[in-house]
Amino acid sequence: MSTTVQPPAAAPKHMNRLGYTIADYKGADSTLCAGCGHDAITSQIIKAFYEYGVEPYRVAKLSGIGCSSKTPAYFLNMSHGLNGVHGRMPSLGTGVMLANRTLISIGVSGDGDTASIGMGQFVHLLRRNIPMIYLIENNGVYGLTKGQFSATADYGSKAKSGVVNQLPAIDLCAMAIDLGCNFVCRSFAGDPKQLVALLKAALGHRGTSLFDVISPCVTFNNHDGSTKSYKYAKDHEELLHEISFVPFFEQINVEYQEGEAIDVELHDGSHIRLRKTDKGYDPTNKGEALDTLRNCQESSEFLTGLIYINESKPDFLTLLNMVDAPLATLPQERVQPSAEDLTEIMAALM
Amino acid sequence: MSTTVQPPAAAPKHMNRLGYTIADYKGADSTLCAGCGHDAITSQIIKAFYEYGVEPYRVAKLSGIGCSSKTPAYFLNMSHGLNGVHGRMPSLGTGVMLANRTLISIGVSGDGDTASIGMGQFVHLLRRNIPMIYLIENNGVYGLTKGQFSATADYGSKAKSGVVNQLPAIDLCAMAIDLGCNFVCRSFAGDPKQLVALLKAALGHRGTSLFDVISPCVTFNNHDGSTKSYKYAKDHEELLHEISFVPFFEQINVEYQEGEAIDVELHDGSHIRLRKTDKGYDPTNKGEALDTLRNCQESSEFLTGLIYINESKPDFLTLLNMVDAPLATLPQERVQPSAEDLTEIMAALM
Amino acid sequence: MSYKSPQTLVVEEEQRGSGGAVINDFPVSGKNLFPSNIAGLPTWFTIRANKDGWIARRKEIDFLVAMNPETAREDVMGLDPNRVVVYEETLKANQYRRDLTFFPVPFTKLASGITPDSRLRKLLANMIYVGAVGHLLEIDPAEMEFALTKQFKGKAKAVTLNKTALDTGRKFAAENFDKSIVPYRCQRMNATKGKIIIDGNSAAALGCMFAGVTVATWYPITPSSSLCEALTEYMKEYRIDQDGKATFAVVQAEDELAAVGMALGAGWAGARSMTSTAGPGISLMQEFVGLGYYAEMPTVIFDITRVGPSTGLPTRTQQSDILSMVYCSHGDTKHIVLIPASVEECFEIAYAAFDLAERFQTPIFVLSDLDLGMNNWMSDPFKYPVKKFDRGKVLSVEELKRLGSFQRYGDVDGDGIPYRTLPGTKHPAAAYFTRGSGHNENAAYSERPDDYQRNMDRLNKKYETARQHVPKPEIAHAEGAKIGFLAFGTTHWAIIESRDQLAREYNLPISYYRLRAVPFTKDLVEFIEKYDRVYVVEQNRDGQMAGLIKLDIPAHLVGRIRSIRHYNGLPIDARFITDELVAAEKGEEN
Amino acid sequence: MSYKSPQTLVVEEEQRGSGGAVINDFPVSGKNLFPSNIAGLPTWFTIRANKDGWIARRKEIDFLVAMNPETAREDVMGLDPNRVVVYEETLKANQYRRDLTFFPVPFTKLASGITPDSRLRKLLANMIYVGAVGHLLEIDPAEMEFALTKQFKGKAKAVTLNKTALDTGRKFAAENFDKSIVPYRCQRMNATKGKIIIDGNSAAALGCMFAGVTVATWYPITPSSSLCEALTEYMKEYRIDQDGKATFAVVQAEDELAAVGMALGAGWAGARSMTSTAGPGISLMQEFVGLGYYAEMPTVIFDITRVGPSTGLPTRTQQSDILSMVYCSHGDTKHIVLIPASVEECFEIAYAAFDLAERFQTPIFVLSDLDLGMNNWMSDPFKYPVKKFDRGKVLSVEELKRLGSFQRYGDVDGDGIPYRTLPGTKHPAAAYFTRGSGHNENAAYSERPDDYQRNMDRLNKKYETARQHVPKPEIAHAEGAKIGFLAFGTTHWAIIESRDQLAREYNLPISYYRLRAVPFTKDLVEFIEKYDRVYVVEQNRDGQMAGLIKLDIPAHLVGRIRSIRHYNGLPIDARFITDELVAAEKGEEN
Ligand SMILES: Cc1ncc(C[n+]2csc(CCOP(=O)(O)OP(=O)(O)O)c2C)c(N)n1
Ligand SMILES: Cc1ncc(C[n+]2csc(CCOP(=O)(O)OP(=O)(O)O)c2C)c(N)n1
Ligand code: SF4
Ligand code: SF4
Ligand SMILES: [Mg+2]
Ligand SMILES: [Mg+2]
Repeated sequence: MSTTVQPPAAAPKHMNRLGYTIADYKGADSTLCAGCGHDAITSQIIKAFYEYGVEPYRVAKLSGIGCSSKTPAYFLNMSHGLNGVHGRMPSLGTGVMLANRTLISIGVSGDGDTASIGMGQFVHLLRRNIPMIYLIENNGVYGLTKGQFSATADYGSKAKSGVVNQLPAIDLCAMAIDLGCNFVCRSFAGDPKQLVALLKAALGHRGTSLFDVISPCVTFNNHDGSTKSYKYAKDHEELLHEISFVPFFEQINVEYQEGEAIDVELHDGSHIRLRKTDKGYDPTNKGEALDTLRNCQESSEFLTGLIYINESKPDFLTLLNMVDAPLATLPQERVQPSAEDLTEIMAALM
Repeated sequence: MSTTVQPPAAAPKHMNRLGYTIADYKGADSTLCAGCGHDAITSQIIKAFYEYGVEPYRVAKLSGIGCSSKTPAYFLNMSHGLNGVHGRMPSLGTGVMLANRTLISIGVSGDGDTASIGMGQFVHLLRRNIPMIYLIENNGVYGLTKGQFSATADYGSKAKSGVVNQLPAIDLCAMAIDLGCNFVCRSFAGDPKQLVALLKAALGHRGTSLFDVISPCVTFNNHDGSTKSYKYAKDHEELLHEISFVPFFEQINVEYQEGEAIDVELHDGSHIRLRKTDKGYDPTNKGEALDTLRNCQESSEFLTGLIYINESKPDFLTLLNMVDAPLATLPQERVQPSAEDLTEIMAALM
Repeated sequence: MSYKSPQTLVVEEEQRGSGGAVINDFPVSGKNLFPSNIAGLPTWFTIRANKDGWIARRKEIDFLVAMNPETAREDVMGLDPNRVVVYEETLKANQYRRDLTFFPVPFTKLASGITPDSRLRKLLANMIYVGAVGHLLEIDPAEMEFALTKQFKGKAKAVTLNKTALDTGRKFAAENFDKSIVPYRCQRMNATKGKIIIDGNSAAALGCMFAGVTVATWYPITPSSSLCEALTEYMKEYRIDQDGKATFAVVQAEDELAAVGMALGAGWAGARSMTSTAGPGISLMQEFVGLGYYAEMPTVIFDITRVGPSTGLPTRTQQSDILSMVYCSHGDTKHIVLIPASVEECFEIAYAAFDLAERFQTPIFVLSDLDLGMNNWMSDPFKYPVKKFDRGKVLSVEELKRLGSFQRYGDVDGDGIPYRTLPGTKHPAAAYFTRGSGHNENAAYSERPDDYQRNMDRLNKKYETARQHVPKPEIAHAEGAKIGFLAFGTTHWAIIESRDQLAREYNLPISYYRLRAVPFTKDLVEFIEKYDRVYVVEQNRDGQMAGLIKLDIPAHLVGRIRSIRHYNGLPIDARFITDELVAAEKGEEN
Repeated sequence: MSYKSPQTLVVEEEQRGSGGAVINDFPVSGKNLFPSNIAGLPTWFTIRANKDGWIARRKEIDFLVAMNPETAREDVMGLDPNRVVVYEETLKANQYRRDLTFFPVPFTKLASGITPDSRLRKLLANMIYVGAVGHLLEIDPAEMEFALTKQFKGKAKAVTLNKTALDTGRKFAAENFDKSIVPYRCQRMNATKGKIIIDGNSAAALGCMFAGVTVATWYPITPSSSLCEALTEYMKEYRIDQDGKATFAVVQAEDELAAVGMALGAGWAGARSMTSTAGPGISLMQEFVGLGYYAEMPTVIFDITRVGPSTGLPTRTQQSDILSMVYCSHGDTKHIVLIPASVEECFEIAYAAFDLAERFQTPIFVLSDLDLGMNNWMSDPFKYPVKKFDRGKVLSVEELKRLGSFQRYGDVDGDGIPYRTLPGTKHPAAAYFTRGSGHNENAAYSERPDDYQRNMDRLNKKYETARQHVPKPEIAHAEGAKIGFLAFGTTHWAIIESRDQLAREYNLPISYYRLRAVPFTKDLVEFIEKYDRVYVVEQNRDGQMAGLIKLDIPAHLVGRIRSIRHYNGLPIDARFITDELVAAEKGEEN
């Protein structure tokens, strides 16, 4: 297999294809604890949006409540941000995308925000396949309220106080696949390269892309006995594949052996290339994806990579058959029926 | 394999082992539409509780809001009933079981009540494994509010008005298994024998037992094009196995060939025996259960039977290490620490 | 409204000494009293018809059609003496009273004569009684046929069958009854010419559509579902572009928290958005509405009130969510509530609500109720709204270029209303960060006491500004009046009739202030100042609106406020008000 | 309370002409002002110490220890003239003002002299300033060592290290500063003998434990989390049976809807149940609380109020959820709210709440706030409650045998309170069906207007009955007073000090009514009748309690109610009240 060679368009080195510098994608200074996984993820978001070349004014940043949910203030200062209430980011995000389908939305949530109070809205966002990068900064605890277990805390994980979690963890990736999500990945705040590649791929996907990113809480859940610590994650990370991303505006010709990698064309024409490890994993196979997740749940493995992808399913906005222009800014003439229409309606009621 | 013979204890024919008649398990007259699947399920609940011989005063009946949620008024008049608010039966039920662990609780919900507004609480009830029979009377629509699609409506299913559902159905059984539920079954209001056997088995299980029962809404979702009609369900039902139930107080000796049936001993000493069909299905295998569900989702099969069972996991009340007596009725002496205790606490604060 | 298997049809008319006068182009109003159950439980349908145009519920029934075995006895026992009862013969309704005029009809038997289909028979029995009643009340047969043909438009077989039933009933009555003993009669009038009939929810849906709503989100709940359902139908017809694409999105959410969340998200992003619900939904929306208030996000929320608290009586009417709306959410919050009384106002106020939401950048409540929303009301046709939309203080790219920057939460104009930008605005200064936590004028996070307090004071000022923009009351000063009524919403219809009763029967002229919004406009105080006592009449137990009024007026006027409350779930009626008022005024004399 | 990296320690003392007098067994109160953030943002800790026992917040700072580069300038600029500043030398705090007394200390440098560990150094710097301050304020070194040893009990290494730091600070101050120019001084008193120090949330947790709570459910939220966390710890210690099993269940729910649902389910099934939350949780609980009211299910709900609306300021204090609690849920609802002002009352009122919940079979709110809940307060030790629990009207099997049957929602005793049975009661007549929809006396489904209204009237009567059972106010009539204060909760501490100020400085005696519950007891009206004006002082923008009072008293008294409101998120202080009152009274004179 091969794709045509084309050198990348010439642009000043410190600028992306739209002429923005990386500084244009930064936000306010973080007030999180030094070393918090969330800050690492923020950096990768900045990098991915810069490298892909996203128009900042087209982005809507969304979040709920929690340390993780604070982070949208720390990236993309030139984008509108909406930091809502605890656990209800999905509905706000849905409304935003209904109002303006031309926006690119990225929502950041926490494991408490999503898997506890937000579970209902999370499920229904996935079911509707709302176009949105939905990124969970998963640390297994409630950071902002000081370290209580969340619903993604692993069975047997030990809290700082020594209390052991006796309930099973909810696997948000498995849940997402089951609910029809077509872009599901798991990553790690300590693996910047993979995360950036996945984020760029998500920018090329249409529909919800779910990111379950292990993001250690250095203050409340980074001790021995925790299964969401940097050390635990590093020791247990198992890559599903090496990921490279080829954006639609760059066409590179890299030959590879049939069967050695999987190349998926994304909705926007970009490609994501997954170089197989010895696992020989195929992320376009739903059954394999779910089985793999279940197996690694049982064996406490921490798999990272693109777990499932399907580029053929329509998103919710497509199903709604809306006009192309944002509903938000349609002029009065296009949204107010005519006087004749009213007369007709009235006549039918007489 | 075999179990010892013992004739059932002699009891008057029209009474169960506790001396109650079937009338003692009935409720008020139903006000549902004639032919509603929910009424059929009500009858099977009455039958199962009668035949198993449940003490009515030990039962707590729970429900949310909907036609389905009205049904606890139609069975077990001698049991306390709590018909709460829409979608929040799980939390009420959890509270009831925390207060009195000696109760036997049965919750009846609808697909709207559980899969839409109730999704969050449903997930967390399952995750906690609260001892409760949780029965969803699944008709794919909101009956009581007149026929809108619910989140279990199948993709492509047609409403009475002709509108076609474009969103995927949530498979509540798959979700339950994923979340750690240890007794998961799917049945059909039109298959009384199977439903009664499963209900009796659930009475012997400790922890949540989930029932996803297809229960046609004759008024709003029984037409051609619906996938939750009597006709569709009858035409597509695929039995996983033939089920028989042997309560702990009856020991029957029926020989069967190794491999021909699966016999599971329940928490209370009862047995459920699953005679294999040509599918050769093993409901104690989680992976097989999930794969089977996924496959039949894809092929639009309607499987019924005991999909997954695991008798070895503790329920939430066990994890809490509570005293055996109901917390609700502990006397003041047992719940109010002594004056010396207060003095000790005060001293530590000086 | 669809007529769901009415088991008992109740026709009533003001009884006059001279013999009543009714129907054919005379004002009627119908109310469906149905249970919170899909089928099988008793349902009543009351029709009020009278030449003076009173359309409030009337407690007393003059002409009863008793079809339902379960309620026939109680329905008959509840009548005043000398009233008329048409009934299914087998119910033996005449065994219960001696002081009524009875007309037994063998409906079932007559129906079996027409069709062998038992399901159809039940429906035809209803048409047979229409025929019989038509004869007894002297309704023009031609008019009835006309109505029937219109109802079953295009279904020739149904028309024939129903016409046979109608004739059967009429014939049976003509042959067996002496209609001259019936003290009521229908007479042709011209009072309904050019009128439409519509339910309040459909009217509100039309208002929303003509207000250019683009995102509507909802979760089914009685009695509000039909608003978004009607909206969907109308939008499919009138809001599809030439290329077949929708200029709207209507989304059935998974619950009310999600519905209002979507509506707020859409409003934040610039859409004219709305949701519709009833009491339980209002309770569930509380947290999000607080975000809307504090972070200043527009949307419109309809509350079609049913009887609370809790699940309450889902198919009965009440005005009891007032405090839940006005004080919606924890902390110091106050909301704008608009209150239509008629289907015409459902249209107009729905329309106005979107302008107000965008102007004030806050959730706007519209308070309707089951009686208004789900029953059919006669009305003049709605007037086409010619005004330009008020999209509020939204800065465009051009304005941003001119200004260079903007303060999201500053009070530039001194009215408490800040400026905003929409996501997608292509200007480097457009973006800002919205949050429900503390913020300063620049929308930056702040916990500073002064920032917090300044912001809260501005929000208060914004609320005060709203007093000048909300729909004004309708005020009627009565000549020689010493006291006044204050009411709102559907209570209006009983009030105007009660005022007539009080004037005629007690020679008691009473002025009237019909409130159409919270916060109150300044003429409220002026009105109260004019009268010795003002009776606030409302449909809830706790006198919720009377309380809000007391808190809003100078202390020396509080003593003038009286409260009349009706809260049994049925629409309030004029006689109730008249009696309560007369009793209260007697009390004042002592 | 844990001292989270205090960046700036602020010590303050009433400045007297004669020179102040403080510490060692003299009354102190500390308040932690922290951001809604885990680490790294500025935090203040204020200590108030004075011989008269005033423990409310005092706005003015007398003795500032400035350690935080980000806030040092603003903190210094905010001081009144002639105050004292101890500061980290490198901050050059003395550059900002000439009218203060400055003591620069090289904390970081001194700390490096003690340890090479940089993380430890930061902590030791804090101990060094304690030493320096101790010297300047003449605190007995022996007492300081005693306190230090107690704090680090058992950790010998920590004791040594900290003692070195303490000594270093003291030595540095002694060698470099002239303490005689400091106008404050600590003197041994005996005012704290036998006192305990505890935060309100821990006190409330103890109240719950001694009230025999069996089911507690919660969802983490500041400032309420520490209540259930303290409860868990205490319960593990004191509520484990001999066989090692728990006589309780504490469950962290998935959100507040679930938390209150579990609590109500448990209450319904007979447990003494509770939940604890803050404003956003109260908003989310609205629907369920309506069920509790209407279906009559007991539970106790703590609201540890923070600053609203919405997420607001999670780590600041306010009393602004009053209306959200009293009118919680749609429809006609009214709830009982209990209001402790001290840690002792947190204990007692928490205890009382369970009796009231079971007696009245309804959700009982307890209104505390961040200031009371999360700060440490000095108190007399709590008294052991000797009363028998009031488990309310629960019918036992024996009683059912005697009665044969019972009416779940009947009003047998004329107090509006019905009888109930618990699931699990072994009697054929025990069972009943609970629902949030319409029901009659027998708990059967009913949509009848008369059933509905009778039930609502009974609920109203029950609420009236509650007036005689809720905690009574604390009333202090001042000799010669023409006006009164009315306050509740933590406002109390500023009120008593303000009364003292007004008496001393303005010769203005003011009576005082400290409210401890809604609904109000009948002595409220008696109090208001006695005074020309009653100033309701509260910590919210909208005067929420003043509003409730106006609605509850006869109209002719409404004119006497005045409102003083403090709502910037900091605890109210006496001087604010005094100034507001004096200004208002001046206004009255004109
Ligand atoms: C309705 C509501 N309940 C509770 C809270 C308190 N709260 C704030 S953040 C949070 C949990 C955050 O956990 P998570 O989402 O995992 O984020 P993290 O801080 O771990 O990144 C909670 C419970 C709230 N803000 N709102
Ligand atoms: C908070 C709230 N929202 C909406 C409703 C209205 N409502 C009553 S039942 C129901 C749906 C019932 O559907 P389902 O649970 O599937 O039960 P079914 O009637 O189909 O048996 C809804 C939306 C309500 N009672 N409460
Ligand atoms: S508390 Fe944990 S999650 Fe929050 S900022 Fe600190 S390290 Fe990150
Ligand atoms: S509407 Fe449907 S679900 Fe409800 S009672 Fe009728 S048939 Fe059953
Ligand atoms: Mg977390
Ligand atoms: Mg359903």
